[in-house]
Amino acid sequence: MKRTLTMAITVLLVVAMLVGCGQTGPNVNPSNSATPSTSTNPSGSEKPSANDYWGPEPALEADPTPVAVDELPTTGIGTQISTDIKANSKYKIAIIVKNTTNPFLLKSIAGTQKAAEDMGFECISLSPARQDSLEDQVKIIEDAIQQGVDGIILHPIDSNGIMPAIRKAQEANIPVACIGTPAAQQTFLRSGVDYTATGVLITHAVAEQIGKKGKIIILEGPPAAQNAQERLQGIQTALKDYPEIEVVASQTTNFKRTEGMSVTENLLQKHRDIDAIIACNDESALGAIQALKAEGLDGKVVIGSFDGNEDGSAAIKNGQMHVSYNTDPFGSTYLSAVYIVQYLNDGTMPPKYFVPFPSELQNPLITSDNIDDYINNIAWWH
Amino acid sequence: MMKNSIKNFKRSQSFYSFIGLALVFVIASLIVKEFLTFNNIITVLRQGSVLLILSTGLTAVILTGNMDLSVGAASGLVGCLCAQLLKSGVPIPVVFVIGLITGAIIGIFNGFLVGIVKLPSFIATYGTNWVVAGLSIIIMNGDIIYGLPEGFTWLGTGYVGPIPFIIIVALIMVIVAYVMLQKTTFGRDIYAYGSNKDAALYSAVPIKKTLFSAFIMSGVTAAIAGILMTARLDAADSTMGDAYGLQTVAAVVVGGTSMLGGEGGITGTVIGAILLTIIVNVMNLLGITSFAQPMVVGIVILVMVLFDSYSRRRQNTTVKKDSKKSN
Amino acid sequence: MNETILTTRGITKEFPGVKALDSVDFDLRSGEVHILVGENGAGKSTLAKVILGAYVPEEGEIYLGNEKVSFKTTRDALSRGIVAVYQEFTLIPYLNVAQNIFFNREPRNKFGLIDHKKMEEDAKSILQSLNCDYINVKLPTKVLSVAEQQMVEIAKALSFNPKIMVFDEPTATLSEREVESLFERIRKLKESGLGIIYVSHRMQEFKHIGERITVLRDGKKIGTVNIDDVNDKELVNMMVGRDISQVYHRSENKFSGEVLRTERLSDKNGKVKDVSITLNKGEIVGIAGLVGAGRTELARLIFGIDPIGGGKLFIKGKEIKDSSPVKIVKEGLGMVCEDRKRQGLALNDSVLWNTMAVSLKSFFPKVLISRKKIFEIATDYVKQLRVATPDVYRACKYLSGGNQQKVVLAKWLSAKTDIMIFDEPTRGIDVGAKMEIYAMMDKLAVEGKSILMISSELPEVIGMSDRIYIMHNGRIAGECKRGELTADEIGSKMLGIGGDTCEC
Amino acid sequence: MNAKVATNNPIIKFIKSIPPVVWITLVLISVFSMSSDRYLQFSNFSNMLVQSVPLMLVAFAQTLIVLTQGTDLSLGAQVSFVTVIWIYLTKAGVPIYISAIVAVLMSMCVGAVNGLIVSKGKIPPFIATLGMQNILNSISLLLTAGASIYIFNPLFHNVTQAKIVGLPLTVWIAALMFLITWVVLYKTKLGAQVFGLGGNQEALTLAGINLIKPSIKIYAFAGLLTGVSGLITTCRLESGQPVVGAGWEFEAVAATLLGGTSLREGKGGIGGTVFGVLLITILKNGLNVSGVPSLYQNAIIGMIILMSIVIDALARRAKS
Repeated sequence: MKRTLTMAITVLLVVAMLVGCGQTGPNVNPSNSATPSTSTNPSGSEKPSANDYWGPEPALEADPTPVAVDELPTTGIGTQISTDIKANSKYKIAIIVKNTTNPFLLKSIAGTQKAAEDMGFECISLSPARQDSLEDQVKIIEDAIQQGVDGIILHPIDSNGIMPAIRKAQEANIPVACIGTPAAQQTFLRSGVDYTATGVLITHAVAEQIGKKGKIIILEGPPAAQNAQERLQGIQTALKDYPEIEVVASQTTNFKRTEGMSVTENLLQKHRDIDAIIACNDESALGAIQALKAEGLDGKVVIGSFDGNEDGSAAIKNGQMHVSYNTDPFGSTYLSAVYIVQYLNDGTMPPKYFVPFPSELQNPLITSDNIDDYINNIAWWH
Repeated sequence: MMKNSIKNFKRSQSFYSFIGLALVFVIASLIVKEFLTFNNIITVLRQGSVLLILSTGLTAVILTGNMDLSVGAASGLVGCLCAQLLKSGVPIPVVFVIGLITGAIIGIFNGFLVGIVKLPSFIATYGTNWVVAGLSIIIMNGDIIYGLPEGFTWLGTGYVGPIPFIIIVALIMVIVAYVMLQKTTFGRDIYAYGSNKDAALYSAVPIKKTLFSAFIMSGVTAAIAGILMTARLDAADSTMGDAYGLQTVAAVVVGGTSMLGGEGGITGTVIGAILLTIIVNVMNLLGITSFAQPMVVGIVILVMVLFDSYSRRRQNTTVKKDSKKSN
Repeated sequence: MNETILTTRGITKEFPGVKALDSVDFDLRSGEVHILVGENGAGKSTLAKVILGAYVPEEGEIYLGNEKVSFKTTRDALSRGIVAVYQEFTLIPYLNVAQNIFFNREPRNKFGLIDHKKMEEDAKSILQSLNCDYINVKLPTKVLSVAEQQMVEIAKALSFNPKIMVFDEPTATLSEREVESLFERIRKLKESGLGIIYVSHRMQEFKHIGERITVLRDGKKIGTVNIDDVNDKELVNMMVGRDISQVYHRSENKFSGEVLRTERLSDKNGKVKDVSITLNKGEIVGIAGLVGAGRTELARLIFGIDPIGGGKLFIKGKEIKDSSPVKIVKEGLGMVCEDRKRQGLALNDSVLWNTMAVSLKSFFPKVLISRKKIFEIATDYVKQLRVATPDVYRACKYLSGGNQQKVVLAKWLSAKTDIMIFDEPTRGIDVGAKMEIYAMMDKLAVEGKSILMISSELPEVIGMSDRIYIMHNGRIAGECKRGELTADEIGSKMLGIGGDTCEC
Repeated sequence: MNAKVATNNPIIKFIKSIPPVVWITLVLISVFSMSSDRYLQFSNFSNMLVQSVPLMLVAFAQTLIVLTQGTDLSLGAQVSFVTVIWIYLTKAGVPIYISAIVAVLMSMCVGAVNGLIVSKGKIPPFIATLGMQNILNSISLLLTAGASIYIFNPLFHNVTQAKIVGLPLTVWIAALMFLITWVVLYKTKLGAQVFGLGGNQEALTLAGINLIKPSIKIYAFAGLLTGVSGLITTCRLESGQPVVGAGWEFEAVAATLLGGTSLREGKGGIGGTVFGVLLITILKNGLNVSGVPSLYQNAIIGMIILMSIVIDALARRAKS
């Protein structure tokens, strides 16, 4: 009897909640004003603390005026990146990624390792044993702090969820550089891409190609993966500029080729007359190309995607894909490592909180126009 | 005889799964006009092929009353291994053989843990799953391999007439598995093992051999699925099999094969695998948000299994009633 | 004393299509053991269940003393002091004895939590009243012997302070000595004024314990008789409804040639020690012994379930090494095992497949099987053995014990093995089916097959065997030919007492 | 009683009674302590304890279910669900403490539904909870639109940072939940029913005990444990994470089994589960701290856990 009552009450609460869900909004972020101010540097050392950059305001917007290429402490992009800076002592810097099943993340590790070789520090690479598990990533950061690392380069799984761990690192005075997905609050450095911005850029490129009108399909990334959600947001934002483009379907493919293929196959049954597909990464785009090939539609549909990985580049070269986006994980971590070493050497802070990776300062879009140059000189996957 | 087999089919659990499938089929063709086109049906079958192949092997294991959670990871590992071998220039037939042997080894390993060490199969194969998934990551070095030889990818993308080759492979696998489980003494050993292991032992069923065979069958079908998956994608990545693990279990159980063993069979599994594939296909066609898709799949699993359990109980009571009558 | 405490009048219980009980009158006095017998399906269990509140009868009344009652559930019956001691133990393996006795009625302390101390003390005192204080109430029941578990089961029933106890086949899994101690306890309970309803198949038990017997057949009460006024033959007539001149019929038969021989055979656990036996063609050899004497272990050893620890095993003159059931069956040896439900049959599977379980490979050596042929073969055996089933597709769990045993026999007959081990072939089945099985054994022997029969029912061993080995404590304690020794002599050898010091 | 088996030396007896999981854990600790001089510090152990808390609670829940001969595949999804519900309701204006309670209650309801489906519908728990896992995943994703949801509240930080007698609050919460689970398991009727469901279901039916009620209660209690785990996870991550618990259910099964609870016959308890969870945590932490390349970690963890389970099984068999 008592249980029935409890259940009934809970059901009521659920209903109330669902009703309430229609009216959320007034207090979306009641927090900002209440953020504790921990930005002072209690140690009082002469070099500025990494903590100084952790302000109360989330600094997620990209700086409108980027750092000029010649201001960077590095030269070149992709695997050709290099620097003159050397580490003063054998620092221990950890590169922490999301999983070890993605070439992108492996190249992030490789970039750090190259930097370690060039500059002379010790690099350790860590990744959640359970792929893409936030909880595990938090544990890894905690473990890295225990281990006494001097700096952390991080590809966060989630902006908000990673904050407590980042704060712990900052309390231990360890600079944290975030690649790709930024942390919810400002850290020592952010590099890599602004995913939302890349979504916008690719969408414009695709829209131009199909003459600003037509039917498109969006292949989303994994639900609950923040970078995927940001790309999707970027795509949706940009599409608002094209009223004549109709999104006929938007489905998840979990960043996987298999699912990119099967979802596209399914959608093609209904929508054979599509003009373009925007996929949230190259893998799903390649799955879509497989599906189009099977239907004899390859080359007839404009495909836009992200990453510029090896197979994606090949697809652009042979005309199956229109455009992709060079995300250069190698250069991004390399650059981050350089800034961290600089800071550890003499307390030099990066010129800005957000320093995009070098390739974005050049042309990040990969199309048939620059594909050969990209493959031969720039690509991060060599 | 014909009448008898219809009666048998009605009596079997797959009858209810079949009704479920028919229902979903009718509803799907009513609400989605593109559903009932030749192209879409072929698409559904093509997509269901890998799941179908995986489920045939798993059916054997579940019929013995055991569980194999490693099929997804095993297919992933074999796919990755084959891709690496092909990349390093090993001829295609050799790659096949190595792939199938790898699948068999995983099956033997599972059989060893369950049959000799006597771990519960649920946890043993979960452990295997973990290790095998880890091995794929090591083999791939985290990379993704593309651009496999055309002779190889044809397996996944080629056509025989209007029918994709992969469907033909799946069909052959289903027939082979059906014959093995329903028409051979080996199949009866599997059923006997699952119905009552001790009775099987006392009936001179080679029980260790049977258990090992079931796991090997599951390993080998996982290998075939892995090879076809890689061929179809023209690529291999270390996580490609992961999603299949629990999905395969769901397909088999939705098809009416009892998790306690000894009841069910390939017919049901085919129905289960196709049913799950159709549901995803229809949801894609309807444009249902991906967030809601697991819920629909979950509800379908629950409803099918509840229905199955209910009908089983009802059948029990009716049989009890007539056996009282006959006394 | 001895007033009537329970009366039923005109109990009728119908299941769709069948009258399980047809207007049955029954009464129980305090301080008596009232035995309920009948063939399977006669309705004795149904009657017990009606009294226990598990079934609600369509017609009829139940009186407790003079008060009319109606039970809707077992709880209603329980609250009026009627408890059951089931044949299948209702103990929970990893709860200790005390927890099992007071399961779901645990005494609570002032915090509302289980008071383990009080519970253990209460359990102890109940066990003490049963003279079972050697059972440690803190041990999980899993580690107790079957007999000890049975006592815990009785203690559990007693903890309800019952007026009436119903025992449903309580001796099925007990050895003779354990049965004796159980009877001692039942007598004690009886003396304390409880009324006891005792459902059983075993005729020789009744005399030791019961006062009156009620015989049911086809749902009808045939009669209630005082135990001293009736002999076995009359009782069998009442139960079966036809005249059976001889229960144990053996035809004249000649034996020739040794088919099975063991030389100082031992297992690895010390349960079977240096057993040397022989079995000839056409012979029925009985192995008598108490439960736990190593008889079943010997059978398992010969059949290849357990590895041989020492000694040699010859089948048809050929030494068998690294034996396994598969190998042994190939040599032509089959085994009807002790625990029909666990080891003999796949209960969920059909009669068809159970019948074919062993022989499938010999009928279809080329791997592929034909359903049509299988159907014919199985139907043939089902008819031959008169298994009562509407069709061969029926799952075995729906058959009665006797019919299940016939399916087990069909399984081995179809395998055409010429040496058979029968381990407790008639346990838990009714008289009619028993006699059919005895007749089948006799027929097999006449056909030149050899049978090794293990049984704890001495009349059966003596009645059916051409030769008897007596096992005690893992060893062969004696051997005799048909008619050489009396039941009492064999019985004392089974207990490990030499023939010369026989206490008759 | 067991005079034959008992050795005279109580120390040897004690050592023999220690389950293998403890030995394996000690071996792991000594191996890892060689690889890094920072390993044996108190702060690292405190760190590991804190890290183990969320999985620990899920593993307690899983142990209860396993004791009834089931496995609950929805536990991980329940954790995610609770983190999402708590933040979601708080965001919608419900006071944070109330929304926390509601979140836990809802997770208990989910458990109760599981129990109902399993007992009343007579479906194998594995497949019933697989269905539930899918459903919960969807709800969490739909409520968060696929991303994490976030509010700022000092409560989270305070919970994770608070210390009582040198140990973090969350560890004390885990200890308290252990105590509650222990009391439920060994000191209440429900606990006896757990062993009953796992040991001899037919006995319960024959004794006239309805299987549905205890199943519902047990699964709901598991829901309570995962609920608390969800709350602690939320505090640790300061956000609602729709997929954070994915896969925990399996790790919890592994921990349960390592702790000596049998998947077959209702034998075992939660004491061993603590060590099972610690083993997994120590393994993961140790591989990280000793800098084993992450590429190999997955396979190594799987291998060591599988080996531990095999050793445990063999040791148990040798004993009996």
